[in-house]
Amino acid sequence: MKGKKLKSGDIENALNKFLKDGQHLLLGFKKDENGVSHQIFKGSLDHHSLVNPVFGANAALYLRRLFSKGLKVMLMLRPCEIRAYVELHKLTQVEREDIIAVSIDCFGTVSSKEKKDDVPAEAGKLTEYFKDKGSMRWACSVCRERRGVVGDAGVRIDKSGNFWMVPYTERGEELVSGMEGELEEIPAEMLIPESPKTEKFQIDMETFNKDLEKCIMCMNCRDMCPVCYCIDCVFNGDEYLPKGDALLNKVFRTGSMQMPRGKDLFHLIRMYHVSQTCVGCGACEEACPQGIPLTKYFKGVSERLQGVFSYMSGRSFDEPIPYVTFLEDELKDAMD
Amino acid sequence: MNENSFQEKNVLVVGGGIGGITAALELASCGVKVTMLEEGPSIGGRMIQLDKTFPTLDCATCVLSPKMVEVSLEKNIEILSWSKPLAVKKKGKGFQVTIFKKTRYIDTKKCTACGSCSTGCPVVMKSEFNMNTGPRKAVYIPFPQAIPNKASIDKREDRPCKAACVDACPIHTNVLGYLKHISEGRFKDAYMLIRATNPFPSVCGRVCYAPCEGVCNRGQLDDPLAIRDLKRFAVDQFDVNSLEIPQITRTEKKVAVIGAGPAGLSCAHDLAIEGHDVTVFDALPEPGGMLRYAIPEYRLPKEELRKEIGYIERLGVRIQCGTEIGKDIDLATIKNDFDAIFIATGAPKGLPLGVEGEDLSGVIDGIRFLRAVNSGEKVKTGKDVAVIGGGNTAVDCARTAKRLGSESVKLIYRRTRDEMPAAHEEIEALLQEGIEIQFLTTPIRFYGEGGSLSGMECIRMELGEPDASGRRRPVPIKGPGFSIPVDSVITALGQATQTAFTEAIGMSPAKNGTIEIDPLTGATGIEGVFAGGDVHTGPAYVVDAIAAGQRAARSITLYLKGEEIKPANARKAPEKLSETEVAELMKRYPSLERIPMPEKKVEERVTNFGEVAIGYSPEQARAEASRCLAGRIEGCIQCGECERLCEVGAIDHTMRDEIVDLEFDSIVLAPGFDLYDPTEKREYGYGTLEGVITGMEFERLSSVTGPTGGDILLKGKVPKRFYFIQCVGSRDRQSGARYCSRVCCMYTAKHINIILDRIKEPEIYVSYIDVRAYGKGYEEFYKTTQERGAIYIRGVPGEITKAESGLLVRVEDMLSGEIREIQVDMVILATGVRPRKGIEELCSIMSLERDEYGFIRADSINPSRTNVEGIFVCGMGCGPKDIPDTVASGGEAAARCMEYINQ
Amino acid sequence: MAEETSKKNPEIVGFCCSYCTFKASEMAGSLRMKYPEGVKVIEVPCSSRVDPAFIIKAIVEGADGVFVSGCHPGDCHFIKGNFYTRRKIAALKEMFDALSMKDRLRLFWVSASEARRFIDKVTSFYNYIKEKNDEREKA
Amino acid sequence: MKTGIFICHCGHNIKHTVDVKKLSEYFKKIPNVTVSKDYVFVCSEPGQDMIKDAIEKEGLDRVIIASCTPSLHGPMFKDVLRKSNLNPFLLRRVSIREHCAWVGNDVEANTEKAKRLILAGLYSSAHYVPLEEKIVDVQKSALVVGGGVSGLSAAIFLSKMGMHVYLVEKEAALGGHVRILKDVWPAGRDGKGIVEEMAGELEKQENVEIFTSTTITNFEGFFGNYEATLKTPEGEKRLTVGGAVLAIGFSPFDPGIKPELQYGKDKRIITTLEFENNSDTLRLPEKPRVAILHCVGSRDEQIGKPYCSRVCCVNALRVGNALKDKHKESYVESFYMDVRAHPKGGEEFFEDTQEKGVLFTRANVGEIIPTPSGVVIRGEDTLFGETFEREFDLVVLSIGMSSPKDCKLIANTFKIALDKDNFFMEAHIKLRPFDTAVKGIFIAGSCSGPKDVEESINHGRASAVKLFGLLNLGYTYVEPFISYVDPKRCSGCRMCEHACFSNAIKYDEEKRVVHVEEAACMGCGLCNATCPSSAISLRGYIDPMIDDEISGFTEAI
Repeated sequence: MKGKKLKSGDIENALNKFLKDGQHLLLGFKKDENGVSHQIFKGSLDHHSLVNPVFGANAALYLRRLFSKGLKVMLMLRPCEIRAYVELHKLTQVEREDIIAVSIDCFGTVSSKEKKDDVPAEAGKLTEYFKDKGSMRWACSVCRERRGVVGDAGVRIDKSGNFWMVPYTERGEELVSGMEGELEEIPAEMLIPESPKTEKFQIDMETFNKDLEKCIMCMNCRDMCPVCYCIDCVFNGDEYLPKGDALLNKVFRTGSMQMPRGKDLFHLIRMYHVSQTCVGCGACEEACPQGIPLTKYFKGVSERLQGVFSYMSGRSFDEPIPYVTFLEDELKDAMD
Repeated sequence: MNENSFQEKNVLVVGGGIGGITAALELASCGVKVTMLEEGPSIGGRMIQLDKTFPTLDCATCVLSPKMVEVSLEKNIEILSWSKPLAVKKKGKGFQVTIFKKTRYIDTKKCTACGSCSTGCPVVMKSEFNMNTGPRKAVYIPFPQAIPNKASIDKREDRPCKAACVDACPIHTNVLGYLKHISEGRFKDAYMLIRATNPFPSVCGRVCYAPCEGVCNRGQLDDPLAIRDLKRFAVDQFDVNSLEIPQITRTEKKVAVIGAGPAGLSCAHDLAIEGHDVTVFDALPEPGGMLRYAIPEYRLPKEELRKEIGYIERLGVRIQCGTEIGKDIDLATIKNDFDAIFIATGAPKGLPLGVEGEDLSGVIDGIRFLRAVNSGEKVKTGKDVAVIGGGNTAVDCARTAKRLGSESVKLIYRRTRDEMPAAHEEIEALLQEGIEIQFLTTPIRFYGEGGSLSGMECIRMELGEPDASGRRRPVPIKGPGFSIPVDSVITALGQATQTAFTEAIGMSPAKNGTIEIDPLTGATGIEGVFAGGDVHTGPAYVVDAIAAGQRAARSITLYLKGEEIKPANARKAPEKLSETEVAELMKRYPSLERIPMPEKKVEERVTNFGEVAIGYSPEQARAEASRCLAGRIEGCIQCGECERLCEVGAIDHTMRDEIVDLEFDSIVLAPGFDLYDPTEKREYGYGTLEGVITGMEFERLSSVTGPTGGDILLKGKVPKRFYFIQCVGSRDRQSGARYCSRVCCMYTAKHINIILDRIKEPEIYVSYIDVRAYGKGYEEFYKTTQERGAIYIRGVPGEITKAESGLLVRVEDMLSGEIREIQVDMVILATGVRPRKGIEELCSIMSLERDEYGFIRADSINPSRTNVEGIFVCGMGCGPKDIPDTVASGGEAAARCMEYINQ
Repeated sequence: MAEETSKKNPEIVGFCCSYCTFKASEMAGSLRMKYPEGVKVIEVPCSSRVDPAFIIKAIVEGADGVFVSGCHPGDCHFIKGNFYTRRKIAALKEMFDALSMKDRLRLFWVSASEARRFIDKVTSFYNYIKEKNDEREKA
Repeated sequence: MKTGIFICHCGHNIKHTVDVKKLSEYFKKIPNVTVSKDYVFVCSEPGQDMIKDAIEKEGLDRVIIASCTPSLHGPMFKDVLRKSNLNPFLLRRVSIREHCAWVGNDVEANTEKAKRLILAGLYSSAHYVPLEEKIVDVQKSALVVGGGVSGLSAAIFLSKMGMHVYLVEKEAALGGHVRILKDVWPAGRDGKGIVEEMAGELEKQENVEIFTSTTITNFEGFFGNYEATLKTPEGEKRLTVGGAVLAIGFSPFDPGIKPELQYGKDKRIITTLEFENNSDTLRLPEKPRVAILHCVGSRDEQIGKPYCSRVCCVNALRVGNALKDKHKESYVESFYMDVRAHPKGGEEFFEDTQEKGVLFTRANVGEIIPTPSGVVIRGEDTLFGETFEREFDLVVLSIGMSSPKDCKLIANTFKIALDKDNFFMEAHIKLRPFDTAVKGIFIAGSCSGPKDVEESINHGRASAVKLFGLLNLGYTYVEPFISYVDPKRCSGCRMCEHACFSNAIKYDEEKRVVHVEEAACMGCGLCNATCPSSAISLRGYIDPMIDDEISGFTEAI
């Protein structure tokens, strides 16, 4: 794999060059006294940061239904955000045209809930930080892909702290070609290694029910999920929730009863709906006011389901979402 | 929207197989009115008989039955089943066709295809749908997906006899039905059929006076059938206690039955099945009435009776014995507590003789005498016993007395033998047992000393004018009487009713003590109160009592439903055969003697109360039953069981075949095919060796709708070793077919795969000349078949013989040149295709040319065109085709036909 | 939920495509073959109509087992439907497996003539579930 | 809502193992149930009347009939509703016979099961709405692709039936491969004659347009109104057609693919086709020695042609015959695996050919070595298990049929599927051999697998009549059980569109939502099950119906 080794400033210059055209925007991170946050830059960079040590929401959330009319948008985001973007694109929720998605090596993040001021926003320091103090979000600790290897191009960091810009698609090459330096083979060993395989997620309904006792059906998890893209969710209607007269009906026949609880349905069905597109970013858990360990379930389950079709959400633009295609000769053991 | 220009056009499609179906559907989709003729009961042709289809192995039913349903729903298609063309006339551009419509004897508008008719039908025939490998009834629906899904009755000829037996029987027992069952060895079915109308088979099988035998039409040829004894036989084959209780829906209505005799219990039985809550009251300690207390053990073992009553109790009937109405309970109270009452108290009282000295000890009335004996009391009779009377009771008394050890027993009767009301065979038995009868004699006085009998004085009689009963009245001869020394006398001069208790609810019995009712419904003057049996008729026969009970039960149910109480429709009186009919039948059915009922030897029987009649052996029973004229015919015997079972009254034996003339603009023929009958190929032993079957038979064997429900079985065991022989009756001059049948190679491969799917480690061999897997996916199918382990041997077997285990196939393997001897369990002959039977006729009425083999001639550039303009042919009618080709040619024929009528 | 139902006999909900499996179930009926009353089927035009949400709903509402059944792959009346079914159900099974209730969902192919196969499939499923429930009872 | 429930005893069939009385009583108490009755035969005339006047008197708006399985008596009960002016789609059948009474013995359990089944019916029918069969206008015109015997037969039929027909042939002349056949077996006529006769018949019709040397560049739209773009010598041409028959035939197998055959390297090695064309110009000795090789390019897995080409055995026989007729003294030997003389008269033809003296040797041909004196064939006789080596003056390769060259192109243009051998795939190999997954597109002749002349002619008309049946009224009924989209709910993710294999769903770039081409929808419901927000639903099987049916079973509500 070839890429360009960047001297300090190269990226900034490149991006500024990109932004000069007023029609061009950059979605990335901004760092100032109140910390790091998502920012859309127009015209020129200002307090731009490549790293965002705190996870609040997945930026892909903002991309939904983004059909850039003639203007160019560059994404400089975490791998999980870029992967979500790729999925949304497959779902026609984002236009591919005019978007350049660049993923940046990620060191893991701290939960916005326990946001601390002492979290460094520099690549090198973060690793140290997580090593001795600071707690990394569970989602990040088990992240499938923290390397900037998805999207059109990636920003990688080698062992000695140099930044590399690596193109993955034509669009990426276009971007890279506009930068200083020559393409050269990138080092095999990088600072962020390939994530270790996490073992198969396994749990039982008892634990599931216990974990979900706290759920109050606020549905924040759904609203903050980057790939829960439906304009009108089935759970907005009364389809899956108990209906008045039907309920009376039942009482009529069988006497007093406990009100059916919609939440098992809600979570299980949502779990299936996002099973192939979930990128395991943990935005749902971030959003949950009750602190329910949702990532555990959604990431765990979706990884297994993607495994069935050796699919990985956001890995490539060309893999179709498994549910809309098939092979005549597959899944022999699916039948009982 | 423009108009459909073809609505006025009519096309005739002959044949309801896949070819015809395709053609018909295509034509209908073009807006043409289609009439589809199908010779059989259902469309679907050969394909619906198949289990699976090659090369995809998807099942024939899956792919075809939706099409069949489509046909039945298509407004432009009318299906005429059981129909075929008789004559065709050219009429302008079109044709006038005379069509023969065989009747189903079923009103298809009413028939709901519920299938209850078949369950009861006693006539079992071979199922054409199963290639005669399994049974079907004479009234039947060929298979579950049949279209039209209606029953039809397979009636080949009219019943030779008049079934007078059924008409004569007060409860209309389906005599010909159960005789048919017995003659074919279905004894349990026979029993169930009897049971259907009779709650006391074991009783009637023994002591019925069998009016049926009296009128049996065979009796006009030689001897009447031994109907009662055969009933007895059927009964003996089956244990009532193993009879299961039907599902009963309760009505919460309460009915009281007074009297636990045959009338009362029959009524209770029927009411219980209707779901009513029945209580039976009886004065005596045990139920059964006269059956229990009058008929001696040697004629009717009490155990049998108990079983029958036991079943009635299992139906939920409460029997309250030792309760005399009017004494223990008042009838009025019962009337309050119950919704309806049935009075069947019978005629329990013996009539007195009314002569001097009747009160002497040693003189006893017969009914009391029998009751005492049957109750197991120690009854003493003297040395010399005289029994007065000539009825069955008298005979019973005499024979009983004999069994009680009296040295001499006499029967004293005032008329002659001819006037004796007792059953003929009873009198015979009596005489055999050494009891003498003194005719034209009447006692006028009993005498004795010390209050105990020592003799009786009698006078002679002679016969005068006939009396009311039609018998000649006995009149005393002037002159001195004479005396007979006896030490006990049993009087059996008839019985009377006891009906005083009914006055409690304001009934007024007739002078003779009987209760007046409407004989057809059993209704008395008082609402909700019914009566029947001896209490109405005076002493009569068991079966009459049962009939009375059933009539009442029917009326009571109507009454409780609040419906009008009307009698069941009456049956015709028993008919006799005319002289000419008799003569005619004599020719057809050579005389056969009735097989007598085996009985115990006299010396054995007079010493004890063991049953006299032993009963038929199965062989005797089958032989005797097969004398029944009705049973001699093919197909429906018109026993009327289906009519009884069909709740929508769809059965109509008066229907007749029809012949109609219809006009059509064009005709499409899809006559289909038959399969070569390999019997003539002796070397293969088809029909002689067990285990040699044809491909089509295998097809049925492996099909879930087939005789084994889809299990591949040979003599009940799963065969492991199979040998398939291809080109049987194809590519073979001797069998008259040089042509290749085009399907056998592949259906063999299909069968092999079916076996491989269903049977573990089978051994499979195939003899072939060339494997012609020409169609799409066929070659691949053939390859996998080989890969799955079927051994293909190039060469035709010389012969098949019986081996110590299974069959031995001798074949020369042309590839290795060696002669092989292979032992297998089953040999399947891939029989070739033949023109459909009756195709000559079809062609001649349409003046169509046929090719050398008899297929309809068509040319290869205009594949469905025949020599007659406007008549088109498709499918196997013009030569062997597989299903895809048949479908294609069906479409082609439809297209040509459209072109023709569009000109 | 499951806890309640485990006391009584298993409830099995089946989704059958109307062209193959439902036909088979019809035939099973007309041939008077027997299977447990706990088994109830819903007719759908094609097995591909079965939304995994239905299955989840049935389970959550207390069904002890759910099966989906259609034409054999390749025989689909709609030509390709059941290939998609196979993917969806395979995925859902994986999900159930993760939640340790894989054995409560089954997928099988039964063509219209395979009445016997239908009986075997549903009966063995039923018995399996029953065993499981009884075990849970004991525990 | 006013629901009427009618429970059938079916004589004893149901009553025997289900307590029907209990059921009818039970449902009397259920909300929304206006009438609940049980009757001995609901399907009998009095039964139907009972329903009719319940509808009229009680003003029912739902009818539930619990009886035999829906496929029985279905249309009849629908009529009952129709006759009482109630939309027939408000009828719900519940099978308590095949699926309850007949499959269980325990009365109590059966009754409970029947109860649940009817409940399910009750709940799901609550979501029923009146439905109508839709009518869609269609073009009474057809596109026929391919001018071989299949295409011609199709075109002739359609034009004779008054349809406007566009026949497209990529070659300059009509007639396909039959045109070059010397004598067509078994007709015994020359191919040219046959096809010209057919072409003549076609040209007589006035409503026909024939485009030769023309190809199809684009085909879009949906059933009844397709848009086809042709590339004709005169330039591009656009047409609207109701449907199309594809009869693009086959390509002869190219023996060059198997170098061991030496084909092309030596002019003494020719194909059956070449033999046909220049049998007269062939220079052969007085007593020619001729070898005929069967199954060249068929039943041959190595070169990916595992299938049997169905016609080549007969072709080989024809060659043998021709030679024997021409040169009595010739030595003709046929090397075969199986002789598949299956067509009508084929077997006789085979026998006669043998009688004429053509030798048939069941053999594996090993190699072919051209030498100056002749072409040597080495091989193994599989009957006698011995090897042989013989010299011939001429070797005729009986070549098989391969899928047409442009099959992939056409398949993509018409969005239809190819089978593993790259022939067109039929909807059902047996009962729908002409249909494709796409409504209104039919396939005929050898393009769906090797066929002989007769079969191809059969196919031509058979597929044409199907198309005609769909188009002849100028409109077509679309049954109501098809999908529809709720645009307010649709997020435009196009999952349904990608999944739908009958191309019935189209995406609107402007509104960014999908809609259903009703004429094309087959009603499988895959889209419904694929859409996470149920924005697309299958009429008659919408989610709430099935959800509540489940609830009826589980008694959750």
